[in-house]
Amino acid sequence: MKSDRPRGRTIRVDHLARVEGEGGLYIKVKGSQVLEVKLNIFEPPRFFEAFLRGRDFREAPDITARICGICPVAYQMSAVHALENALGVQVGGALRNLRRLLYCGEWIESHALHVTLLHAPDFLGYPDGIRMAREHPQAVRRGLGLKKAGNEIVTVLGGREIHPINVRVGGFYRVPSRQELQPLEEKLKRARDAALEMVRWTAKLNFPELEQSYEFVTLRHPTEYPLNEGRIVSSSGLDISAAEYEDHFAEEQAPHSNALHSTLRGRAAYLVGPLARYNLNFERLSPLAREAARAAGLGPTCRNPFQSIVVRSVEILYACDEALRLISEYEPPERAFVEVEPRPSSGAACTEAPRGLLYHRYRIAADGSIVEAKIVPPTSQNQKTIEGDLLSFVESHLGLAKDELQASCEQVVRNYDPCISCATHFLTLELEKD
Amino acid sequence: MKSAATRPRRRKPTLAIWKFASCDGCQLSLLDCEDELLDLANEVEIAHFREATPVTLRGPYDVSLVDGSITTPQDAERVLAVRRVSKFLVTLGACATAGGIQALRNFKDVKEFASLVYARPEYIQTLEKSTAISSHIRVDFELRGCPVNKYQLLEVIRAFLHGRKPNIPTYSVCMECKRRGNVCVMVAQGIPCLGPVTQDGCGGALCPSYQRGCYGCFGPMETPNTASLSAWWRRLGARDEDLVRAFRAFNAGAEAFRKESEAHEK
Amino acid sequence: MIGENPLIPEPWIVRRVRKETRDIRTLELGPSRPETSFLFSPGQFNMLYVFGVGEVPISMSGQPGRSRTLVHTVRGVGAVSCAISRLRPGGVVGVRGPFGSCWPLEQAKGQDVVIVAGGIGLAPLRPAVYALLSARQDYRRILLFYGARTPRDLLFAKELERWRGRLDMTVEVTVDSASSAWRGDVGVVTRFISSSEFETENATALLCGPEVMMRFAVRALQGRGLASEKIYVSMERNMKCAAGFCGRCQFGPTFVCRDGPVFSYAAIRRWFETREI
Amino acid sequence: MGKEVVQRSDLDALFEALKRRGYRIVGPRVRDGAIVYDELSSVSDLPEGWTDEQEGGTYRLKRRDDLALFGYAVGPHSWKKFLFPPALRLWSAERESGSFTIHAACEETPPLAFIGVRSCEIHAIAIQDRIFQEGRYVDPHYKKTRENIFLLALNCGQAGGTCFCVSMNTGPRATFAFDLALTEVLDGSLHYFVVEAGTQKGAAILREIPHRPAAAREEEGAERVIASTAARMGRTMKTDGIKELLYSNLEHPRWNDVASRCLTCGNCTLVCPTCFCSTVEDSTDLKGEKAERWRKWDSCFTMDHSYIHGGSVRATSRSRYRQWMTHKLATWIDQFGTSGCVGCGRCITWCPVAIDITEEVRAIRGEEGR
Ligand SMILES: Cc1cc2nc3c(=O)[nH]c(=O)nc-3n(C[C@H](O)[C@H](O)[C@H](O)COP(=O)(O)OP(=O)(O)OC[C@H]3O[C@@H](n4cnc5c(N)ncnc54)[C@H](O)[C@@H]3O)c2cc1C
Ligand code: SF4
Ligand code: SF4
Ligand code: SF4
Repeated sequence: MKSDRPRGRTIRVDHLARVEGEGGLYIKVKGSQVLEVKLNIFEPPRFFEAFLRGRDFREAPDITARICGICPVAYQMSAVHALENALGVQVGGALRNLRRLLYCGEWIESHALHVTLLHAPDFLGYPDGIRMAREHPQAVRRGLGLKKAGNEIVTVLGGREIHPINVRVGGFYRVPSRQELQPLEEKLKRARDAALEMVRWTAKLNFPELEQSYEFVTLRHPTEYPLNEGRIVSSSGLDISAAEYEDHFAEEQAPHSNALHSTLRGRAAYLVGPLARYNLNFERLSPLAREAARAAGLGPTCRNPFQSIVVRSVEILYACDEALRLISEYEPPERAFVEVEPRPSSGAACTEAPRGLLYHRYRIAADGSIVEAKIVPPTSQNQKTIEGDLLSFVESHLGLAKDELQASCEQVVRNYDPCISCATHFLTLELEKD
Repeated sequence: MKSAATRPRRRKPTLAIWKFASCDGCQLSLLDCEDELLDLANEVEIAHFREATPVTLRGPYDVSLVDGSITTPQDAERVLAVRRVSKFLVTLGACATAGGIQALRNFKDVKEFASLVYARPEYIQTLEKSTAISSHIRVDFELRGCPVNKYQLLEVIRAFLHGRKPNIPTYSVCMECKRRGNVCVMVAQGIPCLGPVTQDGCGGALCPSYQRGCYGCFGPMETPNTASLSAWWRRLGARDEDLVRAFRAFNAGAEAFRKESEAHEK
Repeated sequence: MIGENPLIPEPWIVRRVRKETRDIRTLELGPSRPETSFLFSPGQFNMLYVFGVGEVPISMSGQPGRSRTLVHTVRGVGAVSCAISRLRPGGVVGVRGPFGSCWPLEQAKGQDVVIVAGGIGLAPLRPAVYALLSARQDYRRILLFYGARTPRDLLFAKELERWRGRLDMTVEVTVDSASSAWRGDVGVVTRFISSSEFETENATALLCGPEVMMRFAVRALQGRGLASEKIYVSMERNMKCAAGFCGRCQFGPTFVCRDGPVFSYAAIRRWFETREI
Repeated sequence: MGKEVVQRSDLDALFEALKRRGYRIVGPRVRDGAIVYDELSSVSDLPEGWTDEQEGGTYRLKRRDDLALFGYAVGPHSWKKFLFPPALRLWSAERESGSFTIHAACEETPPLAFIGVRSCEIHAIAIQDRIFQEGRYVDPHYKKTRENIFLLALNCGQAGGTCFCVSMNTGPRATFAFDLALTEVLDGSLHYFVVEAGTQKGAAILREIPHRPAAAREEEGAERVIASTAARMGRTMKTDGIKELLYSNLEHPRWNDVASRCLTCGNCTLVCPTCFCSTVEDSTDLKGEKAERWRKWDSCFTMDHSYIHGGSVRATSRSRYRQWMTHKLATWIDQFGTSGCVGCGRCITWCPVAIDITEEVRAIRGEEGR
């Protein structure tokens, strides 16, 4: 399945590699003008929102996890928060912290995978992480080690790294003892050192020039770097709760894609993910992570998408730091979960998936069955922005040789760590209203 | 099992990974083998693995790992091509072996469902049913799980490399639950559990180990007596709709589970 | 040869490999250690281990009494048996044994001996034939009835030919199906039982082959009036340890690894005649 | 030596004495809604004031209205998990210049003190002794662990809802193979143990802790406890002629009936203290330089158990249940000179669908009811 020979100035990548899921890329240039940029998603649709209807609300965390094998925890977290909001349940204290810890694990795992095996090879000129390992064994082993540390958190808390089984509406099925968490401590200390090195290492990569003026959208919490909670804020002054999300964001189906695009009503494309989080929450990072970011030459704002690799490394460092804090403060709660009783209600929530804002909304009936579900994953929110980036990148790099331009375009896409599996959960409910 | 060991070990065996409709989790399991990944890359030539590399070596491939179910006409074509270039073909996970969670569509009136869902259905092609790889092509080995257990995945690869029968049991989850010394959640707490009819393999009766009932993500065990288990679930308070949901989840398309779910549908 | 720990195999070295049929090989093994000495009785078996692949029960098929030579004949049907078949001279195989009961060659002295074998079942019987022939004067008639699927599947074809040439032994061979080039018998092996001459009051029968074949053979022998006590069958059951620990080879009240594989039919009749035991 | 009395408050001294001798103490404790056997660091780990209610397919932990330490019947675990572990590496091997070398696994297990072994369980251990160390071959791992056990028996003070040791002649009084045997007596404000030493080893431990000869009244108290347990068996099974009964009923229609209920999940076999079936798994590393063999608990309910090339011999669940029950109660007698069932009731309680061996026997006998 090789790329077709492009005619004239057409860049076409039939199958993007080193992204999660199946997607392609199509760019049409005439003279010095870019006519068309399409991020083509042909990962088959899987209709999650459709078949969530009629399922019991308690099944939502397990079912939605299956939207994405790369960030299942994010889906579980958004699902339980949305449902708890619907049912008026507060989950605080140690249970809340355990959820945060679990999420840290997924961030570390997912970011380390992207930085090491998917993104770094672009900068160093290798087709993939495994070939890169031949000449950069240390960097790859370090990345894999970090990934493993993240996975171990998820495994201890969730039972397994992919589609953990221990998350339920109201808390967990079983909470760990202190002794169970203890072995993680040593590993995370080592991981934290590795993350520091990773920040330094990524900072030394060569970054193409590209300063973009995005509208960044992220969660923001009064005291914490955002994971599970916060208001939705943007660099242009948006400040809303998750319940208001659909008043401000709209989705459209693009003809070339099996995913829906999300847009901010009345405004241009926007960006979610590490860059957005970092830029709007810099001061909430742990001192160690802030310092490492500064030392890596990142200011409190970073607008070059290529540098997202450094920002991801900083977030790994933060997540290790935060996980260590959470473990050291952990006291097992009396009960593993808060009792949740169904009633007719609806609720929404956003959490910060590794790739950015993940929105869930549910309406449930008296017997606990789901009447309506809506899910907006990060990649469908970023799709427009990715296309925008490609447009400006290609415009300013038309002088590049064709192969090089194509490779760079792919890299532009990978800057976002787009998760195409997520993007194709496919949305149904908006359409129904039409 | 035909294996790498049947021929002289001059060339490294080639490994290709293919993706159809899925969450990607099963092939990600390969990248989750952090300790073994680089060693594995020394023992086999990773010849096609889009999620990790754009490099594709020419087929035919000694081993193909196939993740995902068939849901579009294009994929139904593509999977035939995959079979043609694969000597030994292993399906990974519930999607590939039973149609996955997306097989829930198989129980709806699909035409109505489709027009309900799409604003512009002309852009999207999808088949009426999400089907297992084995309903399209011959499959040499099926690895269960939603997702697969990475240790089982490694075991299949190792077994293939050394001409061994993989140690992948087909008996119940209860076997491993008891070996681990778990207290049965169904007997001691009355929590409905699918363990007795579900195939072991998740790495130690995970759900019961975490104080919840098994929800069947490894699909039916070798001789599942679902009717008897359903009768007991009823005594524990399960209703028909609970039984339908329980059997109609990640392995909804697996024959034994499908039939049992249908038996409780009003 | 079994040492203190009956579960630990000892490496033996493949000396010679002989292709018997398209899926059957005979391996001659020699010990890797100078002190090893191995004695067995016809009918017994070893557990053979191929490094990293697994371990399976395989009967001795060679001449008894050669303490530093082991002969096994293996049909490749699955992972382990195929791995054994693929071994070449110089290859190494782990051996535990000998295990199990043996053919009643002592009790059969002074009697006619009727041997009925099907397929690979001739292998465990060959040591018995060797022993009978080397003490030929202790026995009366010796009859060997052998059936295979096709002429190409005939095991030990040359040896069969040689035995057939002997005046002091009756050898009848048949196949299930054959092309017109085959000049021998076609049909089930059991019909030789009714058509051959032996003294039913004073005969011992030794049977080894697929269970269905043995079932019919037993019926035919009983039809000729042979007492159940005089009929011996060699049974197969799944087997992991051969030491009576793993429980898998249970056959009714017996363990095939310990009480068998060779049983007097009288002792197991109830179980043999019931399905799925 | 006559019977002695040890006060409840002096039980700590017993634990201390065992620890001084290097024993790792294992015994009953509460975990996940049941009483399991696990490591104990002190007497306070015992399930003080707990009891259980057991029925077919049901087990519930309940509070007692006293502070008995052993006021419950047997739980899901049995001592076999220590003597015959659920998974054990038998050996490992390495390729070496064309050949390979095999290293027997010799994981050192520290000597174990079993606390609170019931009479039926002593019988079960004795049965497994026959399998693993009294036959033609000896399982070295079993033997090594077994010979270093300190066995503290407990004469049952409470019969479980599924117990039938009286029918099987295996309890409730411990009669052999123990180092020390206790009977727990709660009598108003008194809480003491009547202790009997069965070996020199037991007597020596007893000497290290506060004790005094039992008064006649105290001995009688203990006798009453045992007698009352014996009178309260939750189940019964008629065993006369049972071997012939099952041998002559291999085609009884009841096997079809039980097959419609049996899940072939294997729980009954794994909780049974005498079931000993195992499988082995041969494994290799990626390079194929190292190999291992592991032994794992198996069950006659799996298809693999009876697999021979071409298919499983016992393909139907009918034949698998028949194999199990016929083995337990009949063929075992021919194999080992004893029944394979000690009447502990675990297979009844822990069968997820409450299949009851005593009821199945009655059905085969053509009898009704419990
Ligand atoms: C006492 C005895 C003597 C035997 N003698 C010979 C002989 O001389 N020559 C010969 O070719 N074969 C003999 N067999 C049969 C031989 O053991 C099987 O063909 C072999 O175990 C198949 O293993 P596999 O891994 O190749 O096949 P698979 O079909 O892949 O079997 C998988 C596993 O099942 C078990 N198994 C499968 N079939 C049998 C079987 N028939 N008996 C016991 N376990 C089985 C083994 O543990 C095996 O590893 C004998 C069997 C027994 C019990
Ligand atoms: S908890 Fe579930 S898997 Fe475990 S033994 Fe009970 S029924 Fe079986
Ligand atoms: S068969 Fe049942 S009652 Fe008898 S010893 Fe085993 S588990 Fe206990
Ligand atoms: S009798 Fe009960 S525990 Fe045993 S296999 Fe059948 S269902 Fe499982």
